Amino acid sequence: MTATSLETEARSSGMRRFVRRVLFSEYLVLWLSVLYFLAVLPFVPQMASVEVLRNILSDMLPLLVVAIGQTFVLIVAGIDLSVTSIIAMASVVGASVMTGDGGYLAGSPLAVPAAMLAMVTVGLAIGAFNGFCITRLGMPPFIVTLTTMMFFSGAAIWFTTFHTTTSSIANLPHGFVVLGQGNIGGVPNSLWVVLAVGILAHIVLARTVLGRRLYACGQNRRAAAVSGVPVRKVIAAAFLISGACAAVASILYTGRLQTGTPILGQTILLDIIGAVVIGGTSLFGGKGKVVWTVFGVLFLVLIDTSLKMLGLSLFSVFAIKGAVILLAAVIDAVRTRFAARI
Amino acid sequence: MALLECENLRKSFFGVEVLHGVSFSLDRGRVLGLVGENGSGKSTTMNILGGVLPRDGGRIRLEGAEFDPRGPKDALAGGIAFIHQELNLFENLSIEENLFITGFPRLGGALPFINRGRMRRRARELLEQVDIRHPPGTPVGSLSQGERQLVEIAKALSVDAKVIIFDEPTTSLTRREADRLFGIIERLRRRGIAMIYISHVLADVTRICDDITVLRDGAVVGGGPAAQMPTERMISLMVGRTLDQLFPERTCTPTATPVLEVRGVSQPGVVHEIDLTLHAGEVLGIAGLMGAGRSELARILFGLDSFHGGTIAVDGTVIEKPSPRTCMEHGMAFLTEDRRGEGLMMHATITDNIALASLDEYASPWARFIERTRLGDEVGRIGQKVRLRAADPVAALARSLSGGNQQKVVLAKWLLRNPKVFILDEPTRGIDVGAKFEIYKIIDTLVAGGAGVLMISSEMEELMGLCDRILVMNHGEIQAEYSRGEFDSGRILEAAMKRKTSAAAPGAIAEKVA
Amino acid sequence: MNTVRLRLALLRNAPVALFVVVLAVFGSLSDRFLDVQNFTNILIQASHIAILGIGMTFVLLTAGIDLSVGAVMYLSVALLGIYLADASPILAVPAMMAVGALFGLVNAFFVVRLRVAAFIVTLATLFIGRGLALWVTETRMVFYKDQILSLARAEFLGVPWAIWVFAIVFAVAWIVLNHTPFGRQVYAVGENPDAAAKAGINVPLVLTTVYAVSGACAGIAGFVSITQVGAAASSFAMEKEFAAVAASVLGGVSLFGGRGGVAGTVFGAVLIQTVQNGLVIVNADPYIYPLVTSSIIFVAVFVDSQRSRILERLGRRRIRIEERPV
Amino acid sequence: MKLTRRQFTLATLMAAGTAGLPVYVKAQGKKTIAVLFDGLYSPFWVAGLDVIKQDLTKRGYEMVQAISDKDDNRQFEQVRAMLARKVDGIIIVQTDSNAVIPAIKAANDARVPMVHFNRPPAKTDAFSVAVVADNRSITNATVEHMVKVAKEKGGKYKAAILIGNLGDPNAIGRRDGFFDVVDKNKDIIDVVARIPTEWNADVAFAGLTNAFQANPDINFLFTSSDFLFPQIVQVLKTRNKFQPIGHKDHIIFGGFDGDAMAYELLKDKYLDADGVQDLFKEAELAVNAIVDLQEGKTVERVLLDPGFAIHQANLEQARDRMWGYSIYKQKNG
Repeated sequence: MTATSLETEARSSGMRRFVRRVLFSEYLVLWLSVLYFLAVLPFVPQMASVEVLRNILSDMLPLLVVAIGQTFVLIVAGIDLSVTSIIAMASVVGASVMTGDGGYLAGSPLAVPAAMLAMVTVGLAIGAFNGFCITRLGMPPFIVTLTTMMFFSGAAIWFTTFHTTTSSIANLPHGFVVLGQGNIGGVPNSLWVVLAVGILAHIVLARTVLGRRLYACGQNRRAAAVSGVPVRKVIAAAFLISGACAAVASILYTGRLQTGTPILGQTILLDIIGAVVIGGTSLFGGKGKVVWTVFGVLFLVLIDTSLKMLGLSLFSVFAIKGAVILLAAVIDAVRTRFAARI
Repeated sequence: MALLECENLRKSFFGVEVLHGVSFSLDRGRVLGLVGENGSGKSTTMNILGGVLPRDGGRIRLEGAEFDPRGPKDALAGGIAFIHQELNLFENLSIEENLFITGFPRLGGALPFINRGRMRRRARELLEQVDIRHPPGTPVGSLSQGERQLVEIAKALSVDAKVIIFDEPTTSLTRREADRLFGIIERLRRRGIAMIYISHVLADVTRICDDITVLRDGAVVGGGPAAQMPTERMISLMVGRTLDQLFPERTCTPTATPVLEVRGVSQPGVVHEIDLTLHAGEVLGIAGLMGAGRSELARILFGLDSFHGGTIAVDGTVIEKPSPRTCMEHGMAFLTEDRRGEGLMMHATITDNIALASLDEYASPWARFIERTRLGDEVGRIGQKVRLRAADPVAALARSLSGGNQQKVVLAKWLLRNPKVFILDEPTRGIDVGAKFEIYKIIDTLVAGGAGVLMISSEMEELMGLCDRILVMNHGEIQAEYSRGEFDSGRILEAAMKRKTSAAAPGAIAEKVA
Repeated sequence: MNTVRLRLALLRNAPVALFVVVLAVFGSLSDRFLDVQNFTNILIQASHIAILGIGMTFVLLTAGIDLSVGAVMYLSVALLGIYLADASPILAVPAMMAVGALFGLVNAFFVVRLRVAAFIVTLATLFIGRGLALWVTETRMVFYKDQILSLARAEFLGVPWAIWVFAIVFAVAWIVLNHTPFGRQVYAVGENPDAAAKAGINVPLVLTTVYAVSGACAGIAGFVSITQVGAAASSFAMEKEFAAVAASVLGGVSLFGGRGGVAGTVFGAVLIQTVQNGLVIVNADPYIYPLVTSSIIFVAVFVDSQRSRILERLGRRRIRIEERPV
Repeated sequence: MKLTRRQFTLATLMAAGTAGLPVYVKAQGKKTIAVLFDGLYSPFWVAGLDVIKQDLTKRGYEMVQAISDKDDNRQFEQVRAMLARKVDGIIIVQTDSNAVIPAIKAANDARVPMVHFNRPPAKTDAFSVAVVADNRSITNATVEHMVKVAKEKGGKYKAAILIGNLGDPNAIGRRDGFFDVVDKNKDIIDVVARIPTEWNADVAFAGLTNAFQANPDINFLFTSSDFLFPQIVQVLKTRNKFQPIGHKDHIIFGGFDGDAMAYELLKDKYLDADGVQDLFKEAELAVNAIVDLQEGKTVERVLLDPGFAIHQANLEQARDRMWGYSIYKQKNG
């Protein structure tokens, strides 16, 4: 071996070390997001403006809440397809409680808290039903939540017809709207909510008994049962959490649109699951983190925002979104293979 | 000329040589026993022979010709069949489909359709050779472990294998099934098939092998005809020193205080009127054939399966609604026979595995936070206590550990709870000699500390070497009881096999149902 | 024991029983429902989902998933309408199958060679496929010529053309899965890919093939669908991937691989379509369609899960035979 | 460092991915108008987007577009993205009339004019201009003509309606417009089939087939969108019911939109009446409004496209106002 080749070797090994560190860090998706951001910046310089960054943040929030719920379910090797219908159902139920146009509690000072309570109850109830069917009746999560999705998507539309002649329930009380737009200490209320949910979810997963049990159920359900983990309760809890998170997302969505609409969120199912999985959570259970989901959602929202800003035709929007997701996944797969070799 | 000759085989992983030139040869109609501790290079050698791993050096000659398998299929085509410890069978397919999965007989010889008639006929022939009486269309999922092993052998026969490698074939077999396997091996030997037999059960190796080769640290350290290789010699070669004993000296004697009292436990079709008492400081063995109801009884006692009549009491308190949780709360612990399926989270760290059963004890009162420092300290302490050996005793993944260390992790998981009653179902299955000894020592420490151990094992020597008392189960009932002084393998076996079983085989039931 | 057996016997035939109940309910509500012509309608209407589901079954059997099938349907149909408008069906169908298979091979490249999770790959190619189709059609509705449209009314031996295609695809898939070495290897790979590789099965080849099959089936499904609906708008075959997976899972195919078969998938697709059909026939309120359909799917899966639970309990090892039957 | 095949593959993919990003260079000095549509599911919307684009280009504007795919939240995000991009005006087809209001307010705050194309927003104090086609009244006129034809022919009628996506306000408007009229004529018209299509061609096809199975004597048919014509024709042909006016098996047939196929069917005397939204007029009104607002002129808040029902009696006179006719003319020389 000659001296020069030794030198190149040394330099390339330094390079390699760096590449390796980036590739194997659990922040890979974050790095990819940054890379993507820099890549599109020449095309849409406005991406770097405060306004757009603020938009990206606020667009992330509701999606992030549902995605966090989904993370819990994926960790126990389940899947929750019903989240979109929970968003829709909670939206119209909440609106029907508080709308000024003949809501159940129209005009009452209790309307807003009662409506929000009703929304969370919808989420919990549907989540509980999913959990019950899966743990007590032994039905597969995919099909249970598929049927609840179909059922409540339809039910939300039907429910709306009892409250309005239009396709959505408007005239939500001022108090609710302000809640969505207001801020505490310069930080928007919705951000506070999502921060709270996110930190809570992170703590539950990383620090509490429930968190350990969720991972255990996803890793090896039988071993968990033998070790005294109340497997059924734990799995049911994951679906409850997912339902509640979807309901919170519904509050945020309904607040920003100031309307209870039965088609809310109907098209974002693949975005939700996609964001979680891109973040690194496994569809086969036992693996997942809240921060990963944050990065996954950031990545997707970043792509979406850039495509919106570019104002491209529909086909390029589809094609680019698909290509970027694929690229991210390929990079992830390649790095796991490198990891296996080193 | 030998049928198979291996010369100077070498293999390295990540630049570390693990096989330093292994040589041996094998003749037609001979059985070569290959023994050595875990990590001695047995599996690597056999994986090279079976085409699973490429070799880095050395040569292999099969029937005098150079043999260089590029993959399992290649090796098989050359006549070397490898029966792995974890069987390569597909539970969702039938026996016959498993036999021919890579070489289905085709209609007209070349059409892309399976010739079902021909497949069935050939499957019947093959199954007859290995004494399986199930119809070839039976799903493999409904066969017992022993029967599956025999299906694997039939599979090897189907390709006219010249050499069959057995890797720990008896770990999940009962004595009777193992005897049946040995009968088949004998038959194959007479047909001129050469076999390599890897096992930790040295008594079996002595019994069925013609020659024995001992490996240690990736090199052959000794070998010769079986007659010249008594067990003591094998062990001293394997471990590199002489072992004075196979079982540790028991350091305590049973007390009169009962810790577990089982009265009249019955479950129709499974167990009948089980009465047993386990005392503090006692190791109580349960012997019996596979299918005698031992594991089923263990699962019932730990609340995993339901039962219809009777009571289970720990320390005099009857467990009201037995479930793993309530049983644990009463101070029970259960080590299952299925380490991978039920004992461990293979992709989780050692710490997570050990902590799993004790999370409640390390949770803060209200928010149920895990007290991670305290838990970490305790896990470390327990890990040392069971002499856990791993690259990283905290963060290594369970699947990266050897069988013995995996079992220690499972034990550590229960030790962390300080239970009073241990139910151990086949605790030394698939574990090498050194690790076995360590597990025996742990068991001794447990009872010395005042706990009671209920131990199920298919290895008679183990029960007799370790237990204070042995119960023999047969047909879901306790057939006999022997105290330490009265141990006699003949009598125990007699009790275990008394009364011909008239129960239907599980396969038969499944058939009726389907 | 006897009662368990009885319940099991009931449950074993439960899918059929459920089907009969559905038929009886709709039949009693409308005398037009139980009519040969109507069953023909149901089969025709179920055909494209069933064909899609048959392809999906291959993928699901290997524990994968193909979310891109709806996009492939649209893409192949778009290419047909734009570039092969005058081609005869004899040429068009193989061409569309080829387009689908090619797309499947792209999926397979990422899943098999680069080991990316099938869910993500096909999610991404779903977007890419729809994007390509929109590009080809310039987002416009594509119309088809009469030689294709008249197939909707064409019959052979008194049986509509679509049903023939359906039957042929089903028969071929059934034979392939049950009576060819490849089919059995698909099951083996789905049950345990590592063991399959050790046994000498060419696992990458099997996986690649199933994605190609799924794509090809999507091509056929696109063709069958277009002969009926006559034109393809930009929403063509939107979210059909869910319908296909639902039909398979309803028919007993496991998402974790190795279990189920195409017969179940066809049953699932036909059951769903029967319900949809019955609702129109009895002129039900449109708002309750999704409610009724989802409830019936739910009941079907519920019954199936109860059956496997009882089977599992019965499968518990018997060690002794009790003197008296309990 | 040797380039392995895998690294090569990876690099190629990366390059392909980057090249996929179309080069976007903003033309300097040109004003930009954002056009945000709800979807491009039927020829009406595709043509609408084209017409607006041509019109804007002709006047020296640049157009950027975004499609919300029936997701009102995504549409809200699109509006905000366009505002952040500092576009000079927004033409929007909102997914939901109530849910669009926050978007209008955001546009107001950013002082970017907003014009609603084809659908009005709900009542609000936020300012925007709406070009409105009244789905309900156009449908009224169309169905009234169909009823007139029916009365002239005499006898009783069994009616079927293909309903759009129940979550879509346009679909609801057209459905209500249909029932306004038929409910007044219950003596001769009995609605035997309400077929939900979810704006989905194969659902429509299956639904109509099944409706004819249940009631082979359906003889009065209305579709909530012309883009379902191909499916309807397929079903009618199978049943031998695709017959011109005057034939004994002719079904009184009406549609909504006014696309090219509608014109062909009218011309060939298969279709009795079609509700036409005046696409060109709507597009022109919208573009005019946005330009005027840009220049600070005052514009009426509601610009009405009265639309009209085209039928056999007024086909010759009215067809020039039918957008589908000009597309038809283009296609057929």
